[in-house]
Amino acid sequence: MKTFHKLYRVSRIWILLLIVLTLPYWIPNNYYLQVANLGMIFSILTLSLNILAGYTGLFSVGFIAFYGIGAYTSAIVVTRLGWSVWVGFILAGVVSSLFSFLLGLPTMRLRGMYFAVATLAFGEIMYQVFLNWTSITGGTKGIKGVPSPEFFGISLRPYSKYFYLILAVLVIVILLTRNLINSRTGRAMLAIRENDIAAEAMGVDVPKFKMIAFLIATFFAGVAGALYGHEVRYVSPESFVNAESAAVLAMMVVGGIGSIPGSILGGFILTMLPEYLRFLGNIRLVIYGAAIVAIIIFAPKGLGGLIEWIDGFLSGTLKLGTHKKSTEKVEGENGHS
Amino acid sequence: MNFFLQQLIQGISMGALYGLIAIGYVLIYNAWGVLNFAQGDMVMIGAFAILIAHVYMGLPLLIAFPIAIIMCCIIGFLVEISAFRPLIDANNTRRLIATIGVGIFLRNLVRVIFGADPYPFPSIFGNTAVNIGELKIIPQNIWNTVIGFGLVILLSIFLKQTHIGKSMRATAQDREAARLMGINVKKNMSITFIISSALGGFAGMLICPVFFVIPTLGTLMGNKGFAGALLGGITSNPGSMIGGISLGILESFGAGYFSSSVQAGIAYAVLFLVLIFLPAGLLGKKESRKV
Amino acid sequence: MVILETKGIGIHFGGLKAVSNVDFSVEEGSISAIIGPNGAGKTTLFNLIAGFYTPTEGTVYFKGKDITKMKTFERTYMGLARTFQNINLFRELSVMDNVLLGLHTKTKCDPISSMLNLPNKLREERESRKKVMETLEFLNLAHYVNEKAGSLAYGLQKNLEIARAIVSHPSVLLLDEPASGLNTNDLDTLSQGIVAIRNSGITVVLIEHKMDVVMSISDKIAVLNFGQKIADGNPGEICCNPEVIDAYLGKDE
Amino acid sequence: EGEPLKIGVYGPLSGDAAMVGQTMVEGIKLATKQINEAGGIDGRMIELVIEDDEQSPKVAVSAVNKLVYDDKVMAVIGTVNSSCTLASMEVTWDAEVPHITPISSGASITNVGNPWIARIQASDLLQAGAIARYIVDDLGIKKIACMYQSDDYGTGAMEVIVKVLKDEYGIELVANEAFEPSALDMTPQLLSVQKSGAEALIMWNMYQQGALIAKQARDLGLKIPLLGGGGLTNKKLYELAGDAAVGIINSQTFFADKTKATPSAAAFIDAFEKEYGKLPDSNNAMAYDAMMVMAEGLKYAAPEFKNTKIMEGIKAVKDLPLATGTISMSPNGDANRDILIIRLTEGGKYELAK
Amino acid sequence: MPILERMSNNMLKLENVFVNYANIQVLHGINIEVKAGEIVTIIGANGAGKSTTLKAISGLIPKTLNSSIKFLDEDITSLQAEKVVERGISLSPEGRRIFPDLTVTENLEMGAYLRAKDKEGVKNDMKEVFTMFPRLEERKKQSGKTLSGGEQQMLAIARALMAKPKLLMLDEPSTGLAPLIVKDIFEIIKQVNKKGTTVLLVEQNAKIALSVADRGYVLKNGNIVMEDTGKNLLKNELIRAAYLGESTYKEKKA
Ligand SMILES: Nc1ncnc2c1ncn2[C@@H]1O[C@H](COP(=O)(O)OP(=O)(O)OP(=O)(O)O)[C@@H](O)[C@H]1O
Ligand SMILES: Nc1ncnc2c1ncn2[C@@H]1O[C@H](COP(=O)(O)OP(=O)(O)OP(=O)(O)O)[C@@H](O)[C@H]1O
Ligand SMILES: CC(C)C[C@H](N)C(=O)O
Ligand SMILES: [Mg+2]
Ligand SMILES: [Mg+2]
Repeated sequence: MKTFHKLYRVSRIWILLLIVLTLPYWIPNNYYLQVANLGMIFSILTLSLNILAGYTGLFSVGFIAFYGIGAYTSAIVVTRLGWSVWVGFILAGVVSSLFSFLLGLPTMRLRGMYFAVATLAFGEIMYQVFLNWTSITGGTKGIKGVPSPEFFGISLRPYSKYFYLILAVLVIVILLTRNLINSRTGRAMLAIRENDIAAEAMGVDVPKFKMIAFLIATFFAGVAGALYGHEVRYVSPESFVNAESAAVLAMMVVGGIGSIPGSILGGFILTMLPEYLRFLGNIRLVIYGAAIVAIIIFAPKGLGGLIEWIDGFLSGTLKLGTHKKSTEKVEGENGHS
Repeated sequence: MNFFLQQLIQGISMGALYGLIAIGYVLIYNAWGVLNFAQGDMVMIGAFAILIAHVYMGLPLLIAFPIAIIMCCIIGFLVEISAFRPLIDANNTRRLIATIGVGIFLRNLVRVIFGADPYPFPSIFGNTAVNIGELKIIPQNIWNTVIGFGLVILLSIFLKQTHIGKSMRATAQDREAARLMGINVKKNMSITFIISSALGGFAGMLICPVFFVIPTLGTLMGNKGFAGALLGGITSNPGSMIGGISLGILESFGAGYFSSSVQAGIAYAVLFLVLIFLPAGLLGKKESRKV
Repeated sequence: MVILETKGIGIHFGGLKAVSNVDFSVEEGSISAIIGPNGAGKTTLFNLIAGFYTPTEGTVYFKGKDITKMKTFERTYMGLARTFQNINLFRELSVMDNVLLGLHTKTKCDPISSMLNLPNKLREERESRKKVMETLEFLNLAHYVNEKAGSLAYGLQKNLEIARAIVSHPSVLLLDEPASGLNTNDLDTLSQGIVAIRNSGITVVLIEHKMDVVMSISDKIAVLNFGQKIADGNPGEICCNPEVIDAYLGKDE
Repeated sequence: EGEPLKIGVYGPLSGDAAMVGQTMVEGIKLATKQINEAGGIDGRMIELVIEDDEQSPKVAVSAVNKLVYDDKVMAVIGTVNSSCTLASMEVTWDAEVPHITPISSGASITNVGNPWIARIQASDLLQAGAIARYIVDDLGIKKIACMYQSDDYGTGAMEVIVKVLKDEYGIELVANEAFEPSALDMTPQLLSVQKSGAEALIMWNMYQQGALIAKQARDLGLKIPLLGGGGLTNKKLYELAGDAAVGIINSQTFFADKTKATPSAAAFIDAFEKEYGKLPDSNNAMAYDAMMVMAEGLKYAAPEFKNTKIMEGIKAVKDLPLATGTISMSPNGDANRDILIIRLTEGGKYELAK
Repeated sequence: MPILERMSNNMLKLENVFVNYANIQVLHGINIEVKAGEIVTIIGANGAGKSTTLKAISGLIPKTLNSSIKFLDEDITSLQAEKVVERGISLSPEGRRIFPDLTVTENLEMGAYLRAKDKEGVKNDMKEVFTMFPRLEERKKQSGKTLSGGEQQMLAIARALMAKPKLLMLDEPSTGLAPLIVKDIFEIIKQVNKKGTTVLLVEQNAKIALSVADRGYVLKNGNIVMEDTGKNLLKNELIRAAYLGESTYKEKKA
């Protein structure tokens, strides 16, 4: 049994990597591939919301706006100015962060529900901007013909190639998020979530660190938006309605608040669920709603908690009664030194 | 001037409706600590309940109304025990998302049963506008305003003065301590949800002659009520009415005097500004902190 | 040398003068205590010093600087640390993380190198964790390093708050009732601990109702009643001051 | 007997436009039934695979991806909302799958140079222009107001109306008001229209909003002619607004009146009535025609059914008598269209206004 | 109540009570008895499980295995907290747990939640409580969270008294109180007890607790290690050394 645990611990990351990297060859066709791509894009988006809401406790109910800003930014600079798609990706993150900076200036001192609603209002306003600022956003007609990126002359247009691009971004975002959380900045964010009064007493400049979380989260969200725009190659306001913000929130909670594997799973599964339930027709959205409630009731730590539990079980580190997160940290520390 | 007054009247009567919906949010927020994103869908359920009672079952309005209210209460109760009660000790985030899930569920369930298309509903208070000078006032609007205000006053009294009202507030502040007082937290929860479902449903019944009965009614009116509740300061009952009416007037003037293409945007822009300059809304209490 | 001083400080809540016109000064390297009946304004005075409240009158000086208008976190950066009367831990975080947060002002790794795991971050993390373990050992908490702070018994939580406050080695430590909830038998250990903290170079200001602790370790005691300072002096002077006995101590049986 | 020919169909089967989506499916199913009963194409039956797009471009893309890659359909018919068609036709373009949109009217669909798309619906360019001209030429009204829903459909048409009135008649709108597609309260906009002294109101929106506008305008005592586009055509318009809707005039490609219909249209009306027990509306008809045009493409490509051949066949359709007229496809994918102007009368019946 | 009956009436009986927190066992089968009219105290070091014991009785946390808690001969082991209160047990919890946004008066009204019908009685009791804690009367319109620590503690005790319980459980009532008030509090406890309320008391200040208690239990690492009358425990050398911290303090003073 011990050797099994050991074997599992050593090999789990490689097995996972192998499966993920060869996924496009397992997936039966482009349709499933496209759904998988969309799922990964939403994983990135969920992960970034998690930085803001899960780790810093800043609930945002208008998060989709930043995804939209990213999608539009990249689409605009690439189609109108003819810039490289890669520049578009970066700019998508930067512009999205810029907006969050402007939004953050007045809203960083709002707490709880009030911040959430301010972002909701922002989301609605941005939707109106996408819709009505016709000269820039194309208004209701949107922006057509958004090109796919090229990589050393290879077009990433086929879903199977685009898959690797999204995967790479996802992996980078995962690593960055993980490192962030196990750092001074990340702890300051957690502290704000837990108890902002005590955080202040620890010397945490609360508005500043909220802002940092906001900037990082929206940067990733912007990049996710650009990934979306260049995949579907058509950007229009309907993709960024506020109902989508609620969907991303649901992905985060169903996945497990503050859990990285959870965010990935939540984004992925809640994107795929309605697709795979297609055969059920109209009833599928009823089931989707019920499934969200059921997961929240029966899996308090979300799907991520489940995964962590299984992982703990297989690797033999599942100590009854110890707090999972903290044990992870000590291991992590050993790993670094 | 006439145009101004007409827009004002329109704004107030829509606003009274928003206010009525907003109270439902306030009630649950006070008792439960989260916004109930399914509250708007109770408005929709109310509209369908009265549709069933009056149009399908053919009951006269005076009987159909109470029956529809009872239907709303039952549905509210069922939702509460199946989706919200198991989460009684869960943190706010999980409960918030559960309300989103419930909203999706209800909306689509109704859509599966009734289809996505609107149903007409006969006018309750008559169609002929009352003329005051050159102003035209639709009876429905007068009634909406009167009933809205009446309910807000009743509810405020209920929460401020009655025992159960206070215990609901206590429950929201500290569930465990509330149980130690002998407060039956579960029963309180149910009562809160039943009242708020009835209120939401009631709003739905009042608007269906004007706006038809349609599954998406909830999303739209829910958003307005929610914005109204926040404008008023989310914890305050009279505030919800004031917030709702402000929103109604703003929308109406926004469309009338600015560009109607940004009607929805204007409402949210104002909500945004209010949050920034009056973080606790129009009537909400400023949070004092003590360590 | 005076390290911390308030001059004519006061705050009103509505009509209530929770603290008014209090002059209070602390010598560097000393243990000072503030005592007084419940609701006398002791915690409020701490809040004024630490920047949680803005005074309606008066000035606060710290290390010779007027800090009245400074934000709380800036005061922490200057070396002012505190514990809370009603425990204010990060309940869902581990003991380790709680104390690591105490080092916030002493670390400086920026978000970018944090995300990229640059060597400066890794070094800082390693050193921080070492320091935390030392502090936890000093306060007998090392055993609980991976527990969630919220799941510790009340007394341990009080200790953890102290650990979190001293790990950064502040210049002045404000302790609000460190002994409340502690076993009578542990009071002594606490007293010794506070003395050790002082000996390590941290000036201590203490609010406490347990007279055993106050009288045995304080160099100076200030007494508040109804928001005003009614006496100050060394323990010997205070314990036989009739006004203090009347308002606060009661007659020894 | 060969394998069945799989044709993908997608439309808004849930969401606000669900009624139109279902209408579309009805028309397509009827056509399919007739084709199959007549022996199919080259002896092979047509089989439909139907998906929901929820009126969302994101979901539409997934739906078409599923049809194309998972169900491996030969060609695709759909959808209603122009934004969904625009997003999802990228997929068929990419996969080189013939695609006909029966109902989307957005002007830009056929002008982006996508060789794989064809359309039965009359572009908004035609419909909105026809209504604008009708008001000035036939009704003789010059004080005109416009209300439109703020999406492709409404905005696109509004732009055409403004341009036609200005360029051809030198007329400026006296009021021009937008509203959210989901809006329920139209009063603020209607009050502005009332204030402007307009003598006619063009509204470019779907039938639900049409009913709301008609009803609320009546309540406000605004008694001017209401006109609009094809989106208004639905029996629900009258059901919802009742008498307030009587007199509404709108543009159309099809009119279910057997007495005036061409033989092919009359045949369709008969068949439809027999199948569904009700009169077809224009969306039924356009969807039916879309399937019929698709069948032409298939016949042309038989027996190999190569994609390029099918598309060639679709575009080669010429003078084909169908439900919505005698159809000829143009190289850019649009069908030739005659715009009819119809009026809603007492009891919910339509009559030809022009 | 006649003395004899008081002492023999078994009011509360814990048998074999086990409690787990997320897989850590905290109570390992403890047995405690409280007779009607008694003041019983539980003393023990930090983390021994005292608060856990009170929470287990009040129904806030589930018990495992074949734990049994009987109150007035009724099995209340798996009763919900609000039902336990109905039976007549009320707890002033650790950490005070004041309703932060209710006023002092409203907090007290919540204490009397189950006596809502008895309007007169509640009014009178409110007056009585205010005479016990004049500070609270001064602060009566202030919201709970703005009270000072000690004021909150008084409110928590007062709130528990408002329930007029048969069994009053106090978790460290002297926490954060000024020395003068500490004396008052224990006076109040004695008074309340004289009027017929049975008291189960958890205290860090073991000396004072044992001096008012009829009997005491010593809890160590989740086990009851000693049980005796208050007087005897006070005299016990082991107890003096371990929980009263006597010797050291005296030495220093000298
Ligand atoms: N935010 C506030 N609003 C109103 N009154 C307040 C506020 N904060 C404190 N008070 C009042 O000011 C007085 C002083 O409170 P403070 O907490 O400083 O007392 P304390 O001396 O620390 O008492 P204790 O020993 O009980 O902790 C109290 O009577 C309290 O009710
Ligand atoms: N919510 C919880 N989750 C996990 N463990 C807990 C929890 N609450 C208490 N414990 C553990 O249970 C044990 C007993 O705690 P309890 O609070 O009952 O002790 P106590 O005797 O009241 O201590 P104190 O005198 O410090 O209040 C402690 O070791 C504590 O860490
Ligand atoms: C005529 C309508 C059904 C057209 C559709 N609403 C579109 O967006 O093109
Ligand atoms: Mg204090
Ligand atoms: Mg305890």
